Order: sequence, then structure tokens, then C-alpha cells
Amino acid sequence: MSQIREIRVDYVARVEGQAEILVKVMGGKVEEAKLAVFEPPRFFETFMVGRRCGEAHEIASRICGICHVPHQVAALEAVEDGLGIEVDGQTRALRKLLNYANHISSHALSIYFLSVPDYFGKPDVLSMAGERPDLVRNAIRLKKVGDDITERFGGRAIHPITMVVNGFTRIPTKADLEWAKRELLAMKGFAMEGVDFVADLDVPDFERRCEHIALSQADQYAINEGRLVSTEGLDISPREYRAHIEETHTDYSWTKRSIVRGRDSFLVGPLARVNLNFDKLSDDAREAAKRVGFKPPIFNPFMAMLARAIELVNAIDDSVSIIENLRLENGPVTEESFEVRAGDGFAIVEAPRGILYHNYAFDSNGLIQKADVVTPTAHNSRNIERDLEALAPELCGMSPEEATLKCEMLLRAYDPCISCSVHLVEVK
Amino acid sequence: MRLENPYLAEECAVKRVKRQTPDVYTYTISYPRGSNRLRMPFRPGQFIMVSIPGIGEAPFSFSAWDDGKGIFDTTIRTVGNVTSALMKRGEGQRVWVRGPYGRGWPMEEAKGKDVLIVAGGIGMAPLRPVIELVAKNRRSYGGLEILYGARTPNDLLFADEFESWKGIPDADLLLTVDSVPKGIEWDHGVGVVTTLFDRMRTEPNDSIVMTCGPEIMMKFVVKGLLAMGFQPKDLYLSLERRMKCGIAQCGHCQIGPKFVCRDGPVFPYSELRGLPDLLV
Amino acid sequence: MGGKVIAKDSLGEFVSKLSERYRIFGPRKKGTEWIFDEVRSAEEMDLRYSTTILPPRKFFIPTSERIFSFKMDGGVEEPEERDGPSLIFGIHSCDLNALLLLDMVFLEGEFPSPSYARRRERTALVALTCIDPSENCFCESMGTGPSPAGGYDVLLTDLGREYLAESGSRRGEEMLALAKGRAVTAADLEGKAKAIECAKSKFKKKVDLKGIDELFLRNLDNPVWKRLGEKDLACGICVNSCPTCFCFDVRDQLDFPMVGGVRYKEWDACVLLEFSQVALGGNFRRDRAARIRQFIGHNLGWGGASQFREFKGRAKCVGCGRCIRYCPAGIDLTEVVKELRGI
Amino acid sequence: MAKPKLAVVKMTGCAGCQMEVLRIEDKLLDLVGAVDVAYFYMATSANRHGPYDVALVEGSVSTPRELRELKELRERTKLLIALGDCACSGCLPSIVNWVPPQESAKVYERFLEIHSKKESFQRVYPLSAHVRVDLELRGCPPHRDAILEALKGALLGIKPFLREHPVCVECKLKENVCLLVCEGRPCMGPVTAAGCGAACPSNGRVCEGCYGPMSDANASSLAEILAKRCGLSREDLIGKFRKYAGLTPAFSKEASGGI
Ligand SMILES: Cc1cc2nc3c(=O)[nH]c(=O)nc-3n(C[C@H](O)[C@H](O)[C@H](O)COP(=O)(O)OP(=O)(O)OC[C@H]3O[C@@H](n4cnc5c(N)ncnc54)[C@H](O)[C@@H]3O)c2cc1C
Ligand code: SF4
Ligand code: SF4
Ligand code: SF4
Repeated sequence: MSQIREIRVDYVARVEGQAEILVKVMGGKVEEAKLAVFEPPRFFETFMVGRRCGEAHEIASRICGICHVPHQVAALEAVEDGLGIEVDGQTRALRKLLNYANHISSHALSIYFLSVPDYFGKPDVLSMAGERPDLVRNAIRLKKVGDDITERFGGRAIHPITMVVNGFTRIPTKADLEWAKRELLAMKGFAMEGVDFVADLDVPDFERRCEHIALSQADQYAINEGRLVSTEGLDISPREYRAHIEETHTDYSWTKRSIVRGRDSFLVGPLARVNLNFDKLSDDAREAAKRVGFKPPIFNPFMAMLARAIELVNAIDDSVSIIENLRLENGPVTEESFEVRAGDGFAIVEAPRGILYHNYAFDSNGLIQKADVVTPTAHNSRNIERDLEALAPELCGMSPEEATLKCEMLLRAYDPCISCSVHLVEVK
Repeated sequence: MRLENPYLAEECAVKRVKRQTPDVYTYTISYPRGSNRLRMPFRPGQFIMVSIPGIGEAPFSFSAWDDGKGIFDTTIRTVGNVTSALMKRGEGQRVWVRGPYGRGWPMEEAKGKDVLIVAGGIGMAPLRPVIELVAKNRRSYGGLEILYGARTPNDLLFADEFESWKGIPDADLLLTVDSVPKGIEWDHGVGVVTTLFDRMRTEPNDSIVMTCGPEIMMKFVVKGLLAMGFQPKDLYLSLERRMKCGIAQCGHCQIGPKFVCRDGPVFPYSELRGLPDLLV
Repeated sequence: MGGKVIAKDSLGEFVSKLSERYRIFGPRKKGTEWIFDEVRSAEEMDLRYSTTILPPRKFFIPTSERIFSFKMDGGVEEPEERDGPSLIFGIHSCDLNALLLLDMVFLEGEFPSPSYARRRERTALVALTCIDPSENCFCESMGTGPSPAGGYDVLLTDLGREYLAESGSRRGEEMLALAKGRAVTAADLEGKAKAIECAKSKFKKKVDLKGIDELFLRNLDNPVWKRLGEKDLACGICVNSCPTCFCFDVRDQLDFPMVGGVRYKEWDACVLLEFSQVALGGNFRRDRAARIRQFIGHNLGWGGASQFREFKGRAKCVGCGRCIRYCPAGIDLTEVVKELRGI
Repeated sequence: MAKPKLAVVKMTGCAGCQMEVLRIEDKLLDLVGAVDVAYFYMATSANRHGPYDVALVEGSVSTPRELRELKELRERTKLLIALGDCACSGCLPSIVNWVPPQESAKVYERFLEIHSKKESFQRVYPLSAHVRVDLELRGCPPHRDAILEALKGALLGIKPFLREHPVCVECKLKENVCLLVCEGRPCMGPVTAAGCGAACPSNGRVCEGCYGPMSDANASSLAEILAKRCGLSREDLIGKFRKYAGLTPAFSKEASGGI
């Protein structure tokens, strides 16, 4: 009996941006498995041309209202790379602190606001408030800690303003640091419990081996700097990115999709990071992971949620240790206090949802000639479809509601940022 | 000595709401029993600050006052936050009232003289107490002539009182509107209020003019009356400015050296002449 | 009233004695400028400052201040004042005279402000004769400096290696009792007079006050206003940095979920469009030209004492020069006066 | 009385404004008590179609699909609030409106092929270009306090207090050293609407104008000052004004190079 099934989610809720999922199975064979993004493109790479390189990060920030910090850091590092500026340790530490703050609020949002309601049969986190008041209150508070640190150190919680080329326009005070440490430590307990809480959820049993790619550094958990490594032996610098990663188009989606040249699609994000950098996690994060039986590498994309819970512990621990080691010796800089020159700079940063690639070329007046940005969701988009393909036969046996939910849950596990996936330029 | 916070108001109740025109209502407000404001002297032309907690505060003139009962009327056009909230909440609502403030109409100076009232639209509200006072103390004043203009017949305030005004001895009421919508009967003037000057009987000598309405209207009223020989010191205008305190501190209502709240809102034209930011 | 001569070395001790009784606010460097800020010792102050970004009126009329809180179902609560005695150290003559002017607005009218009165009462003023007026100062023209005639508790004048400290009130006497120093001699007073003369010779800006109120009222239609209106940014910097501008807005703010809220006031400025806006979009000073004319006219023409008392002749402007220093558009009211006079 | 129905809708934007809505955390539970969140795709999967009492619309209009949706939404909504710069003025992506269309087509190798299926105007438009907007909450993103004020205003049926005066007012009241006057740095504060608490100058950065023009922006005078005091070239000035709100009437002349 030839069985045709179509599963369609017109507008996936509880993810950032606008996307639809379409899966078609005919006679047990997967005909189509599409992630179609109808979020319109915004042509960032086009209109950045001609702007000053000192503004690149401010503009790039608006690519995404959730992972604005990593966009800023990546743009700053790329521009500094092009200008030949080597920033001081204090700046690097503060940037990492801000990126961690972003990971904290984004992960808290992803786990508790976007994903967890599925496991409780609820439409959203607030409707869980009656049953799990503590959980909801703590989740809100955890997200708030990330936002508040961004606000206090970055000048604003969303699209912060103090990060500029070669430093910060405002250096936090000792009191700011002490406050941040207190706030972070106050949430440590909840973050630890979070690992057990997520591990106890009935996560779909599903595995598909694919290449996982993440930043990696020898001496620390890499989010702002490092080399790009993978489970298949990739080991490159940001400068070499284009030689190894390739982008393609489809006619049904505004998002472009990446593959490793000569290989296949790949996965980026918390699962890839934890898999590849397990030994760089903070002691508590690693212990918590071990306690719940997380043994890297894990190839179940739904387990990204657990990786996020583990990363939350790591982000708190690592932030606290950054704070403890910060000495705040250097003062603030102004928005464009550097000498312009021609350059071509590259950077890769870990956004909460995976690696983010920025490249800018500018002329001797510091005016951008070319901008190239590849976002985590663009990196993952092909891989999401490959997962849907693999999931499809299983979906056939489910009720339409169940099947739809499963697709949505998969998408939510990737925590896509759809707005930022649609602005891409093909650079030739 | 402990100074009293001048912004603290008295909680009063809106006893009655009466619709005057589609967007103007008269609110009858009463002070609580035992309030020490009950015997406050009140002069027509003064104003009070009315507020609704959480919405805001705004200045309004009295349109009537009953000393004995501690009840007053204020007639308000619905134009913004406070005025809409007042209108929506209707009878029974509680409002905060402080005042009265300011210098009212020259009721003393007008004694023994003819009184000419020239009002435009909502500007009739602060003048109604003048009419009532003149009627009550009929022998203290000379002739009373009321010129009243509005956009349409529907926009005339206190229309149900016109007959009784006309009944006041030695009093005249002349009406005019800018336009008459179809289907409405109208056997009075059509045109701006100054067109009534032709039919007016008040002479420049021994008379006091009290006018209130849009500033641009008052400009033409003043111009016309001056041309007819009225003296600047005999022309009284009630002005409106943004007001936030009512007590000469917030600065919003300044016109040159004058505070409208403290030195006005009623001014003789002789005091205004030559000041900045006036239309008149 | 008495006095003392305090060696500069002993000033620190004096300040620390004072700090046992008062919270002290003094001029402190902030970037290229200065602000009045809480200080714990004399070292934290920079007594060679010219003017601060915000004038000391911020201590008496806070930039934003709760008038009262309320509950929707009734009940009004006035803010509690718990602050103890404080002291402004090193206030210049212009700013001190500005306070005397604000007193007319907030104390001498029919409805004095209790919070202003309280703050004035509990705040001691240690004034400082200006010996080094800035390029924008013109207090001399306005009759408000460089050394104040009164209104202070203590007046300090830099005599080189020492300060001449004169008391101007009972409180001042008590304060001076805490200072180590020697008795005042005629030579010291002469030194003060010389210092003032020397300061006077340094003023670069001047305003001729003769008939200035009529000058403004006669020139309401002068083309200068239109020209200024084109340049003016309506940014409000001039007003907000003015030591005598007293205007404020009053607003209600409800908390969420709307069971109560506060009524508060916040500094407002006549150069802003909203300032004179009334319902239905009416505005009595829609043009920037009218607004800049109001600001300058109020300061030099029709404002000041004549607005609050019967007598004329004391302008609202005290010549501190802040509005000139901080105007991005380079608008200078002393130049405007010259232009009106046709100079 | 039934709770007012609230919709949070996204058009072309970065979701930052919705994130700012979510940042009303401490009030969120109260808010849910006071309003009925009927549509908020990013936060809930229980979404209902209108009519709505209040709609917060993030993002600008850049596709025919969005235009259709916006017009429908307008019909179903009593109070339509433009949430953030993209909705109010086009924000940074509006810079693309000055780029010739061929240039933006380069974004996709097979642009035309894709375009036939997924249309885009290759231009962004503020909501007010197409429908009546009842209230604009400007800023990139607007401050959550302003969002709260707007929601309170909607619940009370009053016009909320939003700061239409310039950033300089908030900046002065915070007693910041003026970056423009004292340091000669090109600050857009004097023409930019307040509401951010002078976030940038308070953190050592010049205002970039992200709240768009204030009520009475004198753009030409500031342009002259920035040229004179800070040495900005004509191109620099175009860049400054053609940034967050170049499409607004108050900035459009300077954004187009003075024409
Ligand atoms: C002395 C005086 C007497 C008045 N008497 C009356 C009267 O009898 N009847 C009547 O209908 N109106 C009168 N007005 C006008 C009335 O005050 C305004 O219509 C009212 O303030 C609008 O308030 P709102 O909150 O509804 O409007 P919004 O536009 O929401 O105003 C908000 C705030 O702006 C200020 N404001 C706005 N418009 C005015 C204005 N025209 N005058 C002063 N402040 C304003 C107020 O402080 C108000 O709280 C009088 C005004 C003054 C100055
Ligand atoms: S005069 Fe200067 S400081 Fe004052 S509002 Fe105008 S531009 Fe701003
Ligand atoms: S720094 Fe900018 S915002 Fe602040 S006062 Fe100066 S010009 Fe205005
Ligand atoms: S200071 Fe200017 S750029 Fe900065 S947040 Fe405020 S409005 Fe936006």
C-alpha cells in the first residue's frame, strides 16, 4: 500500500523568526524534508558596504536581537584582525564575560521558555506557573541575570553599546564585578538542578551521526576565540573558513545552507561544543554532565537541550573565574580611536546556537568594501533537514499532532535564530 | 512651622454629569462634609486643579458654585487624558481637587457699570458664574449684554439656560454660529462672534468687557472693541496656557513676566499689551 | 559677623571636622568638567573649578522628585525626609545668588514648597570668592559676583597661602569655631578686596543692564530671534544647566499592576516643543525662535525679581556662563543683548 | 470586564524588540494577569487570530506577504503599536533603501529564481507607510519601561507619556560631560528622541540616533555643527543621518546629502 503523508507546520511557534516545516513521505520513502524560511532577507552585507569599519559591530548586532553580543564580538574581532589591532587581555576577558551573559540568557530562554513547555504539554512557560511556580520564577531570574549583566557591563541589555573596536567605552567598576559575581552565584544552584531536570525529561530517542563543528582552545572553553575543529578532524583558523565551508541556495527558503566541502551538512551549537570541548568544561559542569550520564560524543540532536543545561553551569563558573581574575587596569576608549588602514579580517565566535563567521574587507579609509557573515542557523539549516529526513519514517506512524510536535521539538532543540539566517551575500 | 504640601488635594465626588454638547459635559462636584474648603471665598473666573490619580491633573474653571453646600460645577470639553477619563468614569467617581487659584473676573470694578460678555465655544464656561452673579446682585450692575458664538448650534453650552438669561432685567443675549448643519433650525446670526458687534448696544463708556474663548477669537474681539473706542483697561480676557502646578512654580504658563495662574487667568488687556507669545 | 584666617594646610582638618556634622558636597573633577558631588575630604575637591555641569539647584529641586505616592483605592503618602544636615562646600557667588532667586519662587510666594524649605534649611553653604572667572562668566555685570554680599554661612576667599573665612550667619559662626586659624587683620580684608579687583579685571563677557527689560519687550520682533531659531537645536542644555531655571513638569506614574503610583515632578525646559503644548496640539511657542526668545528674554529681560516682587531690576540670569559654555550651537546671550542694542 | 487581547507580531526585524518585551520579566506574571496574550509566536504555541485590542508590531514591511498580513492585522486591531525602529522608521536595514536594487540582488546568487517564489521588496518600509499606526515606540530596541507605559496607557485608555524631547535632556539630568561640546565628538543626542536614559553618552559613547528624531529635530543645524566642530565630511554626515531613521521626514534631507 502506497502511503502518502505530509506534515506541515506553517509557522513554527516558540522559535525566533518565521519558518515553516514541510515533510512528505511517499511509500515509506522521504520525498521532501524542508525547512523553509519565509522570514524576509534584510541584505545586511549589501548595506554594510560603504559604512565605516568602526560601525560594523553596531550594525551587525541588529542581525539578531537574541545573539547580538556574539555578532558584535565577531564583527569587532574581524575588524581588529583586518586593522592589525591586538586587544588587551582585559578587553578579551570582558568580551567573554558579555558573551557568556548572552549565552546564559539565551540558553535559559531556549530551555525553559521555548522547549520545556513541550514536555509538560503546555503552550508556553507562563502557563506552567501554576504547576511549577519555583521553576518558572527561577527560569525568569536566570534569564534576567544574563540580561542584567549585559545591561550593566554593556550599557544596554539588547544591542549593548560599550563594546567598540579596541576596547570598551566604559570599564565596569569593582562594584559592578562584585555584583555580577553575586548574581551569578545566586543562580548556580538552579543551574545545577537544571542539568538533572533536563536529563530527566523524556527526550526523544533518536540518533544520527553527523559532523559536529565548534571552536576550540587549548586552555579554556572556547566561545570568542580559537580554531574551528570537528568530530571529523577539521582543524582550521577563521581565515581558512571559506576554503572548507561551502554555502548553497534553495529556491524555497531565504536561508542559505552550509556544508563542509566534499562532505556533508554539519551541526553547530551547544551539543557540538560540549562534545568537542568536554574536558574544558568547568569542574562542576563536567561532573554534573557525568552524573546524568552525558558521555561525549552524543549524536542525538534533541540532547542539545541537555548540553545547554550543562553549558549554563559552565558559563556561570567560567564567568565567576573571569571576574575573580580581572584587574581592570586599562581605561575606556572612544568609539573610533584607532588608525584606519586597508585590511581584510576574519573571526569566528560561538553564539549560543553555534559558530558565527564574520569577514570584512575595507579600504584605506576604513570603509567596508565587502562583508560576509554566516550565522549558526545558516550553518545548521541543512543539517536540520537531514535530521527531518531521518526522522520521517518514524513520523509516519504518528498522529498528525504528534508528528507536528516532534518536528517542532526538533527545530526548537536547534534553537534557531531565523532572523539572522537570512541576510547573506554570496562573495565571489 | 510645618508647611503644607500645596499639591495635596481634597478628595471630592462627582455628583452629577450633564451633557452640554457632544464633547462637553458639566460635572457637579461636591467637597466632602466637614471640608475646610467649604467656605473658601470663590470668585468667578478662578480655576481649580482637578486630578485623577494615575492619569494626571489639569486646570478647569468653575461654571457655578454654591457657597453654602460646597458644590461647584465645572464644564469640560473632552480633549485628552484627564478630560476623557472624567467623561468615561461619569457620576459617582472620586476626583482630587485643589484650589481655587488665580485672579478672577473684575466683579468689583464692574459694579455700577455695564457688563459686556463676549464668549466663544467652551469659553462660556467661566463666564456663566458672572451672569449668575450679575443676576443675583442685579442692582449693583448696569446693563448686561451677552454675545455668544460657537461652531454650530449644537456646540452652544447652557442652551437650556438662555431663556432665563434673557429674563434677567436689562439683559440681552445675542447668538451666532460659524455654520448651521442641515436640518437644524436657527434664527440667530451666522458668522464669527465679532459680527454681533453691529447689533450690540453696550457703549465704550462706563462698561467692562469680559471675554473668553480661543485666543485667536479674542484677538479679533479686542481689535474690534478698541476700534469702537473701548479702553484697554476695561477689556478683560481669560487666558489659557499649559499649567502643571497652578501656583506660580512650574513655569509653564508664563507670558513674559506674568504667570497666568497667579496674575490671571483673567487679565485686563492693558496688562497684556506688548507681551510675547500672545495672539491677542 | 566674625572671621578667621585659615592656613591652606589646615583646610583639610576643617573639612574633616565639618564632615562629622554634615554630609559634604563639593566640586569634583569629572572628565574635562566638574560636578558637585559628595566628598569625604578636602583632597577630593577641586576648589579651582570654574563651574559645574549641573548647578547646585539640583540639591534643592532634585531633577526628578516624588510629590507623593497614592493608592488607587485611596490613601496618599508624602515622601519621608530623613536626610540630615548637609553642606555645599565652595559654592560660587553666581550659584549662591541663584539660590536667593529660587527662594523667591519656592519660599516667598503664596504657596511655599515644604520640601524646598526643608532642604534649604538643612543645607549649610560655604561660599568661595571667584578669583579666576572663566571666559564665559559675567556675574560682575549681573551684580552677582565675583564675591557674594550675603546668603552664605561661611565665605572663603583665597589669599594665596591662606583662606580668609568670614561667617555670614549663626550657623557660620559655629562652623568657624571648628576651624584652626588666626584672627583677621585689616591687611587680610585688603587682600580680599584686591583679590576681587583682580578677578574683576579678568571678565571677558559683559552685559549692559540699562533698560534691559524694555529692550527685550521692544524687540520681540527683532530678526535676531528668527536667526537664532534656525540655529537652535532645542536640546534643552542651556535651561537644564541654568542655576535659576525653575520650571518643572508634573506627571503621574502608575506601577504595574496599577494599584497605586506616584505623582512626581521633573525638570522641564521652555526651549522644548512640548513645554507649551496644550490639548489638541495647540502650542503657544511652536517656533524655536519663540522658545529661544523665551529663554533669553526670561533670563535677561522680564524674569527675575520683578516677577516675584514689586521692585524691578534684578534679572533672573546670574552670569554663571553655563548656557554659553554648553550650548552646542554656540548661542551666547551676551552677544544677543549686544545685537539687540545694535552694537 | 474581559481582559484586553494582546498580540505581539513580527515582521522584518531582529526580534530584539520582542526580547525587550520578554524583559518585562518581573512584571510578566502581572501582565499576564491583566491582559490576555492572544498571539505571541516567539513565546507561545497557543496563538489565536484577532480581533485584538492591542497589537505590538515588531519589524518593518519588506514583502508582499507582510503587507497583506499588516493590512489584515490593522483591520482586526483597535490599538496598533509600532514596536521599535524597524516598525517606526525602518532602522538600520533601511539603509538598503538607498542601495540600487541590483546590488541587493547580489545577496543571492539565484536571486531571481528565489524571488519568483519568495518575494521581497528589497526595501523596508515603516508600518506607517502602509497603515494607520496609533502609537510609535521608537528605539533599537525601545526601552522596556516605554513598552510598559504604552501597555498601561492602552489598559487605561490614555495616551502614555513618552519622551519626545532630545537625548540631551536625559543626558544633562544625569550630569554627563557633554561629548559633543566638551570633547568634540559627533553626538546625535541633540536631534534624537530620549527614552533610553541617554544610554550611550552615560556609557562614554556618542549617541548614534537609535531613537530616531525627537519632536522638533533641527537636523540641518546639527549637521552644520558636526561638520564644524567634529570635522565630519559630507559622506560622514550622510552616514550619520542615514542610519536608524533616514527615512523619517526630519532626517531624510540630511540622509540624502542635503537635497
Ligand atoms: C485657567 C484654565 C482654565 C481652564 N478651564 C477650562 C474649562 O473650564 N473647561 C475646559 O474644558 N477646559 C478648560 N481649560 C483647558 C483644560 O485645562 C485642558 O483642556 C486640559 O488640561 C486638558 O487636559 P487633558 O489631560 O484632558 O489633556 P492632555 O492633552 O492629555 O493634557 C495633558 C496635560 O497637559 C496640560 N494641558 C493640556 N492642554 C492644556 C490646556 N489647554 N491648558 C492647560 N494645560 C493643558 C495639562 O497639564 C494636562 O494635564 C482651562 C485651562 C486653563 C489654563
Ligand atoms: S540655546 Fe543652545 S543649549 Fe539652549 S536649547 Fe538652543 S541649542 Fe540647546
Ligand atoms: S553628550 Fe550628546 S546627548 Fe549628551 S548633552 Fe552632549 S550632545 Fe547631548
Ligand atoms: S543614546 Fe542614542 S544611540 Fe544610544 S541608546 Fe539612546 S538614542 Fe540610542
